[in-house]
Amino acid sequence: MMILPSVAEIGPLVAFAAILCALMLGAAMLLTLWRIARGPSLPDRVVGLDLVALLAVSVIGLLALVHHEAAFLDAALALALVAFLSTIALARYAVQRPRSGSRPERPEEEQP
Amino acid sequence: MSITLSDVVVAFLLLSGGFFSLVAALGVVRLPDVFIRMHASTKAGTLGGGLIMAAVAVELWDAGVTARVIAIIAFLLLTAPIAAHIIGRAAYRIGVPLWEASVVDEWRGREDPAPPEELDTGPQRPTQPLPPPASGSVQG
Amino acid sequence: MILFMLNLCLAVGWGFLWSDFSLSNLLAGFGAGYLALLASRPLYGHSRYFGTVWRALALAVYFLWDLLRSSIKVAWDVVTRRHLSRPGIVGVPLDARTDGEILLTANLISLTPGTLSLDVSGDRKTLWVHAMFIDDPDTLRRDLKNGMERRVLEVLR
Amino acid sequence: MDVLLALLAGLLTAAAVWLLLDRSLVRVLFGLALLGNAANLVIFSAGRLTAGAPPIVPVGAEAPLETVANALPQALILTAIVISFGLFAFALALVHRAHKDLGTADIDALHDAEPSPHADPHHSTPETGR
Amino acid sequence: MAAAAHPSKAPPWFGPAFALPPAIAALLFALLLPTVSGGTAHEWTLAWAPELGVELAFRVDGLSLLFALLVTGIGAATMLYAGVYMKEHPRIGRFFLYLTLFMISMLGLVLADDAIALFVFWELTTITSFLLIGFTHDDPTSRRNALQALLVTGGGGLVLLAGLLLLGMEAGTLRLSQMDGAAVQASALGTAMAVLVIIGCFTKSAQFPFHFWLPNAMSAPTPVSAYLHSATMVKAGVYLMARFAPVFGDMAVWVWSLTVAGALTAVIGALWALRQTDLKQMLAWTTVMALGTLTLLLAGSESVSIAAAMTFLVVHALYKATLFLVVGILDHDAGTRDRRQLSGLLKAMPLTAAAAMLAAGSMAGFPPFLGFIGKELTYEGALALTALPWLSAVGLVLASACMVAVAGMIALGPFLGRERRSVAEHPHDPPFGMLIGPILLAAMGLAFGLAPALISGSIVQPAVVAVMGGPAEVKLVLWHGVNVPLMLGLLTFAIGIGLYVFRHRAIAAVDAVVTRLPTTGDAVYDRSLTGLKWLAAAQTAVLQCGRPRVYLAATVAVVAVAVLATLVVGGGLRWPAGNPTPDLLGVAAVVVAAAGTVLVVLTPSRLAAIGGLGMVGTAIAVLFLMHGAVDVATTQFLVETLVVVLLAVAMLRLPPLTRLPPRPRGTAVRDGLIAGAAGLMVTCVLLAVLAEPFDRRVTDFFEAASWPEAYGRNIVNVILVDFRALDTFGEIAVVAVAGLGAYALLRNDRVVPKAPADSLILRTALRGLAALLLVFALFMLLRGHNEPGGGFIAGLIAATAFALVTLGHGVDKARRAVGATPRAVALGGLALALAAGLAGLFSGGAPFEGLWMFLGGDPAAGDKGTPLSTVLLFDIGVFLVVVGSVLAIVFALEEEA
Amino acid sequence: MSPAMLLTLPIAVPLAAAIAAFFVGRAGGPQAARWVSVAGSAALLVVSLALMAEVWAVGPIAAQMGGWAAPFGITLVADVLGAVMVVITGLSGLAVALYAVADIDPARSRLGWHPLYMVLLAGVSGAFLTGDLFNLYVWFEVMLIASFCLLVLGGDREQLDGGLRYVFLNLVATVMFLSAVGLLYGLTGTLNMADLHVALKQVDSPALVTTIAILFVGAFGIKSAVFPLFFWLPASYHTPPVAVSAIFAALLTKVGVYALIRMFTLVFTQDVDYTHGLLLVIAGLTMVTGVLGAAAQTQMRKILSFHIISQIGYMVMGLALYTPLALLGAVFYLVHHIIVKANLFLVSGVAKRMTGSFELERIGGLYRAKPWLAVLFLIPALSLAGIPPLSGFWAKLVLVRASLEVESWLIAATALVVGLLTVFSMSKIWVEAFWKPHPDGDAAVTVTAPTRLETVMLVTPIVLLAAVTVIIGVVPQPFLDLAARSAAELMAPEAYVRTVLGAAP
Ligand code: NA
Ligand code: NA
Repeated sequence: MMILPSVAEIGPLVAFAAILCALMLGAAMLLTLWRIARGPSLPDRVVGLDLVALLAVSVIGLLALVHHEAAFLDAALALALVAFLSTIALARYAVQRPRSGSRPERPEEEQP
Repeated sequence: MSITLSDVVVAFLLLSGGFFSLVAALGVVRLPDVFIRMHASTKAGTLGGGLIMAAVAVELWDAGVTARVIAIIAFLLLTAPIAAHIIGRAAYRIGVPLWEASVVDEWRGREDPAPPEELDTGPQRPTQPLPPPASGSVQG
Repeated sequence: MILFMLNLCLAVGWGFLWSDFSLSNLLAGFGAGYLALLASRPLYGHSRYFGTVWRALALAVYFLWDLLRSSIKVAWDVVTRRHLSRPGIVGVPLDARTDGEILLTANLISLTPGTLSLDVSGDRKTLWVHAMFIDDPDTLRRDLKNGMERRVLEVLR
Repeated sequence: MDVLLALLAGLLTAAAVWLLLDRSLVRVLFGLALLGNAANLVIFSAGRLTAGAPPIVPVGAEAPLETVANALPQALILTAIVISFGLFAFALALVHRAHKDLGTADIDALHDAEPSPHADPHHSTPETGR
Repeated sequence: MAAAAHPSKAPPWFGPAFALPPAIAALLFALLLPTVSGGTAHEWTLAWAPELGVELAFRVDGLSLLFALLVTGIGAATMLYAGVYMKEHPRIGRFFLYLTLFMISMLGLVLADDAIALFVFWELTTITSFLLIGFTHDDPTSRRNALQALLVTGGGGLVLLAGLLLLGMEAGTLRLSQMDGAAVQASALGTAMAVLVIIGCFTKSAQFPFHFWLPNAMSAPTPVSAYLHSATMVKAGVYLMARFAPVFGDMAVWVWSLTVAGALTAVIGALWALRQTDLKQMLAWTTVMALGTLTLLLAGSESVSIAAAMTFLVVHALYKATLFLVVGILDHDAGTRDRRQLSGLLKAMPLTAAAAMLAAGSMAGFPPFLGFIGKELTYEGALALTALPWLSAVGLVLASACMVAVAGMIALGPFLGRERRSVAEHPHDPPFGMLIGPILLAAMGLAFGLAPALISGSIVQPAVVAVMGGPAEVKLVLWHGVNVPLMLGLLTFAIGIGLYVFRHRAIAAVDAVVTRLPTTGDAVYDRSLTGLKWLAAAQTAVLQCGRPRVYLAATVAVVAVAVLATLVVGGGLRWPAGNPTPDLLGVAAVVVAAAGTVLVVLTPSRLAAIGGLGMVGTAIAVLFLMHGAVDVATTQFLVETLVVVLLAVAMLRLPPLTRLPPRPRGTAVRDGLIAGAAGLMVTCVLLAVLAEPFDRRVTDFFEAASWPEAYGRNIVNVILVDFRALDTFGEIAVVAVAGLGAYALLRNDRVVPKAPADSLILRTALRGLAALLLVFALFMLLRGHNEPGGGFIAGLIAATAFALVTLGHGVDKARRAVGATPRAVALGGLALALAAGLAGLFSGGAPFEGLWMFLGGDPAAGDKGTPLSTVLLFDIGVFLVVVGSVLAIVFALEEEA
Repeated sequence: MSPAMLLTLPIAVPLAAAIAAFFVGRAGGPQAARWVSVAGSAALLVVSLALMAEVWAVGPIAAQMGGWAAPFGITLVADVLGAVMVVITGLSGLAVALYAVADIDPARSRLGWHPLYMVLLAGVSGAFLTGDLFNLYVWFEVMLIASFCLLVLGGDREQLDGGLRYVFLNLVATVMFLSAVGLLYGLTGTLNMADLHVALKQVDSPALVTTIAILFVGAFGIKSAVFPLFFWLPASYHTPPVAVSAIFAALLTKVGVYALIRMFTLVFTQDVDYTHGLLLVIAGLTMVTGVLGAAAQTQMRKILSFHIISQIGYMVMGLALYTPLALLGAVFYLVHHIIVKANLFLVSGVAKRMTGSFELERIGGLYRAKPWLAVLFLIPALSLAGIPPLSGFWAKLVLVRASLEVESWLIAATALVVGLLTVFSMSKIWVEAFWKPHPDGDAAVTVTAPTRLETVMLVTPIVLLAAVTVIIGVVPQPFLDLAARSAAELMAPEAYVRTVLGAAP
């Protein structure tokens, strides 16, 4: 395995920093995943998801830097723009429950 | 290969960006309640993302790139607090408990009436984590 | 705002002059344009643009510094074994009236150390803020009002 | 890298199939979403991988100056992603509606289209076979 | 009651009108007698399916003519009779339609010279017979018997078809008259073909062990029984055996099958006839006997056997049709067919009795009826058989003796003895129309007996010539002199009269045998059907068990195992070199994707699963991105976001995952194995593909042509909107329809919008954010041809903007913001894309060929200027479809009660 | 008309009609859209006949979309098979559109039934005409999503449940297809089917090619509902409105069969012994399990649904035998079955309207009350059962002969036995629904539709399709000729390849 892609046009110091940054971002992703899996409340998971999107934007930034590819930033921009939407939707999902009567159940798997 | 000033700046930005991103994630994992966790993700996470973006801008040093980086950072700064607000009020409304070491909850008892849709939702929060009184008093 | 646009146009014109639209050159053009506008100040009547630029810059710097501080604080709390925080929710009375003022205030409070805006009351008079380090709620209230809200209102009003 | 992607595609497929075989229609939906991702990975890897290098013709050039990523699988995946999204949205709406009307999201509790022989009160032998 | 519903009876001209065509036909056929007996065969051919060598070929030789005369002659008599017999029936029109159709089919069958044409008519007789047996369909027994006849003869027909096809292949022709027996018999498939043809003939002509359907077919109205199930249709098998005698006649399998089955059938039919009380059943069993006799005789290779068969055919047709019609009269006018209740009708029905007795005389084989000649010939023919001549003769004697007794029971029983009043008030002879047929036919039995020359040279001999395939001498005479057949005939009378006199004891004896039989054909049929239904039910219970999870498991397992097995057994497993070398970020993305996958699978929380999905999607998007797929990654991010949003909106109403118990261990193991196999399949095949060299020429073309010929720098986008625009067009059709469909599924008359997020902060922020997103969307749309972006991405971003408005401000505001019904937007977009796609076509180019116009620009400097094109219009169409459909779904989900 | 026009219109016309139906429905009330469907499918029939005429006159024709030469762009191509399939699509589409005028209620119209129906026809036409494998996937999806919607539209409980069963199994098939396309592309670098024909000759990994071929068998096998991948079909086809059942029965599985035929004559002919041998086994088992499944049913539409499966077996058998005569049979069978099976479903719908149920137990008396319906049932039913002189007879005749010619005795026997069991099934419906008196008295057999117009609209398509069945049966030669030419083209695809790729490959 290579540490960085062979096309990298970056200096050694930047490369070193990029590797560390990549490791940190990867670790951050997995940690966040743990929180999403663990919960315990719905808002906890939503916080995790929100952070995942943010970390993904960072990852894309890192990729753009490593590859020297400005085009990648468009993906980051799009993600930054829309990730917000899913957070809003999920937060609303957390707060809204089915009206009593129509469906008895509520998201019982997560403790409030 | 020589190391330029720009390299130093980029490396610093990358490392600090990565560091704050990691801190955000650690915070989300380690901090005791959802409200406190949001402090970590909103602030450290946004800062981390912003720093990495700044590194990109410096490394690529191009007007188009900078414009995009600025747009991304601006967008993150605009949306992160709103997201935190939406999640936070949701958490409070559905009764996610505050950490037991919390010292004050002035909001309690002064919530706005829930909108009609939410009024007839299942059972309301059965217990409050904090004992009354909910005035501004500080508890030891 | 018109002056800001004019300033941007000057920056682009600078780019044409040099036939160089690199970032550095455009930034230089913006600076040169600002200076030119500043020099021809009387032409534009009583404009707040020149002060606003500086106040906005000051807000940005203040805010970024706060963001950095808050992140470091969080980092400290995260990496240490014990949670040292004394968290809680306090209500901050709002002077901000318009939607935009409230939004900006709430957002910036969220991004500063130890505080996170949870909600605005239905009567728009109270901002519910979650804070991590509460020694005295009233002190916190005062700090927030004098710090972030004041600066926001200065820029916007 | 392509080997890793092949392994990942396999893992995604296996997970998708596992979820599709679950009793809960909600998990079935999750399975569908994963399955689409797996297929996209298959197409992407099958078109061979190139590190970086988006397939864009630089301004001033008539064609890409260096080796760029294979554009065709990208176009195919784009089409497939959007189609999968349409299908997924439909499936979601269907599950939603079915849950509302049938009162369950448990696949094993569905008996309307194919009543089990024992449960069907009208099932008996017509005379033609006697 | 039925009559009340249909008050009009059939008019009196009905029967005669339908009898006229067959009568004319019979006359016309009679006109052919001289030439045909002179050895000429008339042919008439029409191409039908030349591709298959099938012709509508008809050929009138002696055999065909004999049958044609029977079919038309007896047909005319039957029609006449039925016109009166059925006149009260409300559906008499249908009856005559079927009967006429049958007659035409039967005529076609005996005249066809093309094997396939013959089969066509063969099947048509089966179908018309089915409709006629079930004519009294209110009666369950009729329905059941009709089905039985259909299945037995239909099944036999299919076997026959196989035989005919093989024969056509081996003989090199489908023309029956041109088939070379020697070639066929020399063929390796000779025996197979013979067996197939025999089975077909045996089922149709009710040979043991397929005989059981014929007596059951008696639930048809009597004219049908007389015509189809005695005189004509059941003889189709006999006809075909006669027809194929030149082809198969020398084969052992042919000779032995026909001999054994014929003899057995004859004896069984005769014995069973004895014990019937229903006169119609009795006649049916005698028909079985007669068919057996005919089959037996056709096994012969000597002309005397064949002559016997042909003569007996005529004999039987004449007397049996008569007797059926008589029984019909009794049923009709005396009210019953039970021989135990009929007696003393001579005075009331003298003409009927006369016809009955004339026919019975022929049936019993008394001189001077034609039946006598026939029987003598039969014995002679049997003794000339190749296989088991004496045994066959003994069997025939036994059967014929029974016939004597049966003739007595039919012709004497009902008419002689004490008159009974219990059955019908005033039994009387039927009207002329019903009597004319039986009397004529019976009289012919007598006339031909007295003057056999009337038929011997003109009818029987040409038929025998046709069957023998060569010259043959046939002489029908009443007096042969004293010979073995005469002795056997006398013996027959003796036994027969004895049987009649001691009929009660004889019947008891037969009954004793019958009740000890292990089974009957009828019972075997029933059991086969029950077995079939059991098998069907069992198979269906296993295969179509009603459990979707089993369906899916089976489907995936089958494909995975088949593919893996093919790959492994074929030795196709390969390990690629691994390209490009993985880097840290790539590995990290794969790990995150894997971790997300595991989370989706394991978590009991829906939200966590959605989170896992989001991570998988994001990680894969990152993988796409790091391999240069910017548009794909961007789209993936956007789609992933929308999926999460839709799930979150829909999930509000869906039950939690914890509601259901985890799958039991056995199921888990099964599902795990299947899932593993599926995953393994994907990985293995993909690895094998990756190990092969890759042909990049198509992509090379795209790279070279994208800018110079399609004026776009973003090759992916150029592929989407130009090189492969048709894909994109189909894809937006999918998206548009998904929008329509989700709307239709979720639409509810009672619209209950979900509450918006009710946040001042969000609402305020959205004012700017939504506008920002829309501007960004337009930007992505317009620049997509040259840089990442394009219609999809722009559409998804715009949809996101409106979705945000929906969440923050509610559906109503969002609807007002969009300004049009989302579905209309989507379909309008589709229309735009279609128009843009077809613009090229209608301006003389290819469909989806871009029409380009450049504003400004300096060709000399290589600057083409600002392009405007239908391609852009197409992309705008894509944009509108995506926006409209996504919003249709989002709004519908939001408003869904 | 130019080839490009002829090839594009069968897709564009129904799509334009779909768009028109949507807007007309919004402007002129939901019932106005019905006539757009009728007009659209009639127009499709007209353009498809023009296409057929052209193909018949000049041989295969092709059009390069966007003007990009094959194999770079997408090619639309019609040989006799493709053209015939489009014609049959137009014919059955028109018949069902007419029927739908009365059958589809205003509520379903309002929800967009007619636009969806036209999109379905467009998808089917696209699938028949495309010469590009990925584009085939796209048209499959167009067809699939439209079928999803039609299946559940306005759905009651049964429809929704059936819809779930249909949707999930078909989505799996779709993903299989997509993956298979991707893998084949990875192996050959091309998506153009004619180019694949050429390219696969140069690929030196027979095991892998065969493996991918089997993956295609799986994907198309699910679509065409062969054993043991057919579960989705009997689980769902009896649930939607009759018009939907009818068009599904006519076209959807046939697209799968078409795809199998195309792929396994044009692309995958490297290891015929293995691939086509496997197909032959599948064909036999499909015939038998399908017909036995039908024997176990007591509900008209379920019986008919299982018969689709068994009939698919015959078509696959024709492909699997892979001789000119067998392919002739397969093509003829395709045409015959589309017409007949659509008609049987339509008849079952009318029968249900008159008797109140599809359940054979609960109905009867049709023969006495509606003799014309009896005739209209008998024609397709007997044709399906292979009774001469109707279309199905020739279809079976050819296939049996083809199997005998290559001495595949077992499959020939299977085909014949299954034919008998089909007779059994059809006569079961006949006996129960037509002959047997209605359990509630024959007075319970009532009128067909509320208005006279609607009655006419219900019956017209049935008569139309029955007439076609009879015509094919009585005058088979033109149709056999067509099928023969198609079979010749399939056995020797060089002309097709040349037409698509231009110069000699
Ligand atoms: Na079908
Ligand atoms: Na069938």
